[in-house]
Amino acid sequence: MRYHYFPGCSLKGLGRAYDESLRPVMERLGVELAEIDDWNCCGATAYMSTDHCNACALGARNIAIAESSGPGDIVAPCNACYLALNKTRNCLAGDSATRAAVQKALAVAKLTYTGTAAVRHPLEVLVYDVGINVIKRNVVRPLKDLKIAPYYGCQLVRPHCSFDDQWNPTAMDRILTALGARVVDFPLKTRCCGGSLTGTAPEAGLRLTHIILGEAQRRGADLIATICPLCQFNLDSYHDQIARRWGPARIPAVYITQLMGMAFGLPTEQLGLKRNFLPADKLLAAT
Amino acid sequence: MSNDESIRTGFYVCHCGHNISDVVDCTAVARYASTLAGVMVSRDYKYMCSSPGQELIRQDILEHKLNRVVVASCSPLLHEHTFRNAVAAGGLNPFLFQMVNIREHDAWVHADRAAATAKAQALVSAAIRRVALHKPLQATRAPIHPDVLVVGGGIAGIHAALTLANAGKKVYLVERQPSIGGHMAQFDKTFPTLDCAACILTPKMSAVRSHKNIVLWTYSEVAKVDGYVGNYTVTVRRKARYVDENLCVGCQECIDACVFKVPKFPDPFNLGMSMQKPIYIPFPQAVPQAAVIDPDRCIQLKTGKCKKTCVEACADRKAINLNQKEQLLEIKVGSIITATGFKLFDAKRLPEYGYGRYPDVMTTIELERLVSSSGPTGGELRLRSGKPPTAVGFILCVGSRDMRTNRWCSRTCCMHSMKLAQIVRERTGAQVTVFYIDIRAPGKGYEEFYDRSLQQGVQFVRGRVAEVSDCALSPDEAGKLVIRVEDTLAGFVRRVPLDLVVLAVGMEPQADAQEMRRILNMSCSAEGWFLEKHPKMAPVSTFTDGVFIAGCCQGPKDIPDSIAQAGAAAAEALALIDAGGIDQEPNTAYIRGEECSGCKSCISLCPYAAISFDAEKQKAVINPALCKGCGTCVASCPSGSIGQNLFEDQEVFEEINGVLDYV
Amino acid sequence: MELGQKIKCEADRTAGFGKAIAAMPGCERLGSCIQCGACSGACPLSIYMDQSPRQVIALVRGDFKKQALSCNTIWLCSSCYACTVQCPREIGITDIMYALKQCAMSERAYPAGLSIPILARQFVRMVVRRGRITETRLVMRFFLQTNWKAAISSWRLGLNLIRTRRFGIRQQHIKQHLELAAMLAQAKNANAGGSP
Amino acid sequence: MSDMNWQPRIVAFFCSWCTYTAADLAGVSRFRYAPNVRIIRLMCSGRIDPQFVLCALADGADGVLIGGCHPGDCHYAEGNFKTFRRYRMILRLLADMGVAGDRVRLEWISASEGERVKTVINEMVERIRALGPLDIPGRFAACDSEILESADAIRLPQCKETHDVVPEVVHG
Repeated sequence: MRYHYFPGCSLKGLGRAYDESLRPVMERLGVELAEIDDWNCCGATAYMSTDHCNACALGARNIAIAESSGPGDIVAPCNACYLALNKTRNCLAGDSATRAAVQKALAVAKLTYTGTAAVRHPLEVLVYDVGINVIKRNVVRPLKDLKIAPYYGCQLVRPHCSFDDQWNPTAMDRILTALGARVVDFPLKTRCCGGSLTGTAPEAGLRLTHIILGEAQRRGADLIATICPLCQFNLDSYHDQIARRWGPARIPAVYITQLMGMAFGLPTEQLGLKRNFLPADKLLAAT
Repeated sequence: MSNDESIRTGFYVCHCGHNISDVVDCTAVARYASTLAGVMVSRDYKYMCSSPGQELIRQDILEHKLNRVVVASCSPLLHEHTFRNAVAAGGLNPFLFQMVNIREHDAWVHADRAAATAKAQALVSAAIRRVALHKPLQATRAPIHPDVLVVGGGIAGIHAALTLANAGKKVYLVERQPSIGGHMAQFDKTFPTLDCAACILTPKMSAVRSHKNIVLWTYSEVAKVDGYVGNYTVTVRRKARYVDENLCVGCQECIDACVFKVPKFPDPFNLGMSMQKPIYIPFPQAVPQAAVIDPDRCIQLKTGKCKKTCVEACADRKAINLNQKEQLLEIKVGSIITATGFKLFDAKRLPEYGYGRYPDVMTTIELERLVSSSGPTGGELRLRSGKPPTAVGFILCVGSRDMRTNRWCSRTCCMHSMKLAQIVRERTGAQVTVFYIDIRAPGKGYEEFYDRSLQQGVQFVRGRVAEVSDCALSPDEAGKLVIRVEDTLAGFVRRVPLDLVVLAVGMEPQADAQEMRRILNMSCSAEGWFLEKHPKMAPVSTFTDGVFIAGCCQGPKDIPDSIAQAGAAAAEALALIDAGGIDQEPNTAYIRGEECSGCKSCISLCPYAAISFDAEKQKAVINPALCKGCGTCVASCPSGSIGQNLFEDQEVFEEINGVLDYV
Repeated sequence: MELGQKIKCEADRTAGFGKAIAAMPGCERLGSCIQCGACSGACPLSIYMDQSPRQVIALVRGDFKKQALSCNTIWLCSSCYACTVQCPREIGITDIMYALKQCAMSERAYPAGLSIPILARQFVRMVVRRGRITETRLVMRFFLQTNWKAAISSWRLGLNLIRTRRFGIRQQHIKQHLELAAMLAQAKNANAGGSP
Repeated sequence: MSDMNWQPRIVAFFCSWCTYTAADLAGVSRFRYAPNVRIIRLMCSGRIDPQFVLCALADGADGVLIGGCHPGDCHYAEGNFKTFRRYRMILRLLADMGVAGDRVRLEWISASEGERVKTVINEMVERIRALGPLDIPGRFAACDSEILESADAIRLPQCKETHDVVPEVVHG
């Protein structure tokens, strides 16, 4: 299985632990990730806020480069990238004016967008292409006794997600169960973490982060499993500020790929677990 | 065009108020028609279907000695009959008439006046060319079998059956469930009068059972319908009940004696909130008052290894017959009333409301059973924890007015919820809040009922609830179900902690509505409701003559409306029967004997076996009484020796020529 | 007690504004709103908004451009799409928020003192110049421009990032950043008339 | 015919029970569609004689649209299956004649699918517009006049085109 890999800016920056753990885990499962040559920022939400056509052009450049370099789908691990690239695809499929404008812009770089490569999230690849059974077979150190709250974030399932429920997705639940962990019933699975508002409007943004941490704590979770660099950053980085405002809710947040790596018996240092602010001690102790 | 010099056509174009004339230049159309061959009179008029409009035609026929008439107005499916009558009133054969549809097919679908007018002119040209070839025809009259089939034994079916039976007609009432009564039997009280549902329904159910003119077949389904108006042959599948309902007296001794000492299977009548045994009576007021055995649960029927204590208990009444087999019965009826009802929206389709996840989130129908004195708790409202509720919320429009699920308004949920809100308030004193988008209380006495709810202290919050969760953000929310909703009138978002959330689930078409539609040759709307012939003028008729619809199978409605419609459907059936016969469109096919080569290719094509072969003359023969006028044989005759009245080849060719007339 | 007029007159409306927003991508169904408030109820940030999302829709539809562009709602929208998937009329509410943001950005009509649009502007600038975002640099620049005190008060965050070796100070960039900039300039021109 | 003002001319044959009713519903629902299609009502699509289609094309139609009930839904049980068979035959015939197959289109449209009538008609008009005029009468005008000349010898009686009486035109 070979995919074009679109890591996105976060996986090269604050979320590099996601990139570090995703690569060996995928390798172990026989998934080849070929990084798209000279990829650029997906545009995220900020770009959509300024210029619709430009935002589509940004996404289209990445897809066009991937398409020109061979067949295969694109894997985008960051929820924001996943959404932005899918939004681009939907826009270009349904809106001929934007498509024409974007093609014209791509021509500047001698690129053409065809829309043949689908944009997919690692979660979908893991559950539907690799399969739960294969994941299960690779588990050598089950995450026994760990109670984990699966947190999907908002931009994976909404509004375009085709592989899971928009309100109650279960792909990650299934993986966690396969890893031997106990999945906490977590109704805030897809509630927004606050996104960039934690920095720009902390009062509002941090409250959202706090609600998620608090609910996970109330439900007795040891860990929160995430699949998005921004979610992980928000849930991991503001414990002191949150404690000052609303009281402590100290639950570590780790990437699903880090959990898989631990369960697969990959060396801890390869998985970027040391990059957490709040160390996932229970995880390290359990395995 | 005809060579017949004596063709004298009258042409009339209708403005239909402004409906047509706003888009089509009617005067130009009339002027154009006046230039066409054979046209003696060409008029435009505001309302051709009105009495003066029809009178115009009649007068002109007499005055101008017209022998053909063409009217350009609405769809022939709507007013062809009207104008044929007008033509007949002028003393002309009604089939020397042709109608042009310039409303539905032109004025209502185009905006460009010039293009619409040109199209109207071409269509008019086609009709004027065609009508010249029309021949005088005689409608045939088919007899009507006086018996009526009513499908569905809910309140609509019951009412229709009783109305017909009281008029002296024989009625077959077929119901799929083991008892008649439908959804209404599950209700505690009915709005807006709050009278007890059982008290008003049970007498009608017993009347059905005892009526000498009604044959009641419960636990039965319509399997097949053949024939046509006045003459339907219906096959009914009577499922094996394993109890002879004529011998069973409803004493329940068999149920007591069943080897299952305690009931352990979910009882569908109480929506699984109580249990039943493999042998059961659906509910206390069931009609017929006879037991039924579930073959999937009865040990004897599943394995053949049971002590058969039920048979023992029944003793010499001998009502239990474990060898009973499914039966297929064939009946003859002249008309059919379809009253197959609705199904409730599955609240699990909206996961944000937590139905199926939180035990104290329930649907209106479940609450209805819980507050009913014959329900699983004897009418006592308790949370799953056993405590009485102190704060109850109703969420309206669950699966209604929502493009993600069902886009229609289910029409009854506002009133239904207010009724339950009043009952809950009365019984428990709990704080009750109704979350609504718009309160729809348009029936007689309904607005007063809304007012009464307000007077009784029911709170109303205008806003569509976004989510129900058990995530507590403050101590007062702990252990409660929290609703998140914008109070759109106050203009802010609220979190409302409740201990019972009731979802007012909407109505949707029965799961097998499409199958039923095929069996009865009806149409469905895009949503899946059975389609009436005309939404205003023929609300209980269908496109299939002799098949009528009543109640919620046509669209959501409350009890009064269902009963009114059932009465109307019964009256339509009665009118049909008492007319003694029905005029049939004389669009039958016929063989031009001299031209038939006797190749027999038409014979196998006829779905009605109307064509036979005269071995002596070596020619095909069409029986006009059996021909339904589809014209399939006409199109396939290699020697062109089959003609079809009203749709002759030449008439169609003229029409093709005409529609290609571009002015 | 100070009295302020709440009444709105015809002069407060900008004719054609609602239509222009409805013409933008994803906003086509704006007109079918029934003001049920499901969007506001679903929105995790509505508790901080001065106008609820439902009210914003009403303002846009009523051509109240000034009020629609000056509320904090459109900027507090974190694009989580909870409203969009819950809307019973399938209105692309998030896309409408984007359309309003684009409009407010191009006319600089956002509320004074609101720092969120500034981040968006800096983000765009960095993408145009480098093709990629270097988060730490973006955040530092943002704090310096908006609230340098906040930059200082989040020293602990910075220290933590250094401790976990995530404080990347080196600017990320793509090889073809000039080509990308040319591409974006081209697409921008093509988008003329998109913003009302 | 192939001038700038050329507009596609399409003749439609709709069965009375499904597609004609659907076209009525499209009207009642006020769906707007292109005015290039003229509908002829037949009781069943099974009544459509291949000659009707050929006659329409020969008389100047650029395309023909056939509408019937969905398979299994025919008011006359199976007329639409016969239509389908005949349609395949017509397509083969047209291919032999060098007429593009998509000039004749068969669609199943049930009585409730008013919106589908709009979509199909608009699609059909666009398709025919892209194909350009068929103009059989124009193309064969020369042949026709030749035939007419030779027919002059046997001089068939012509239809009477003029009026004996001046019709009365009244506006109500």
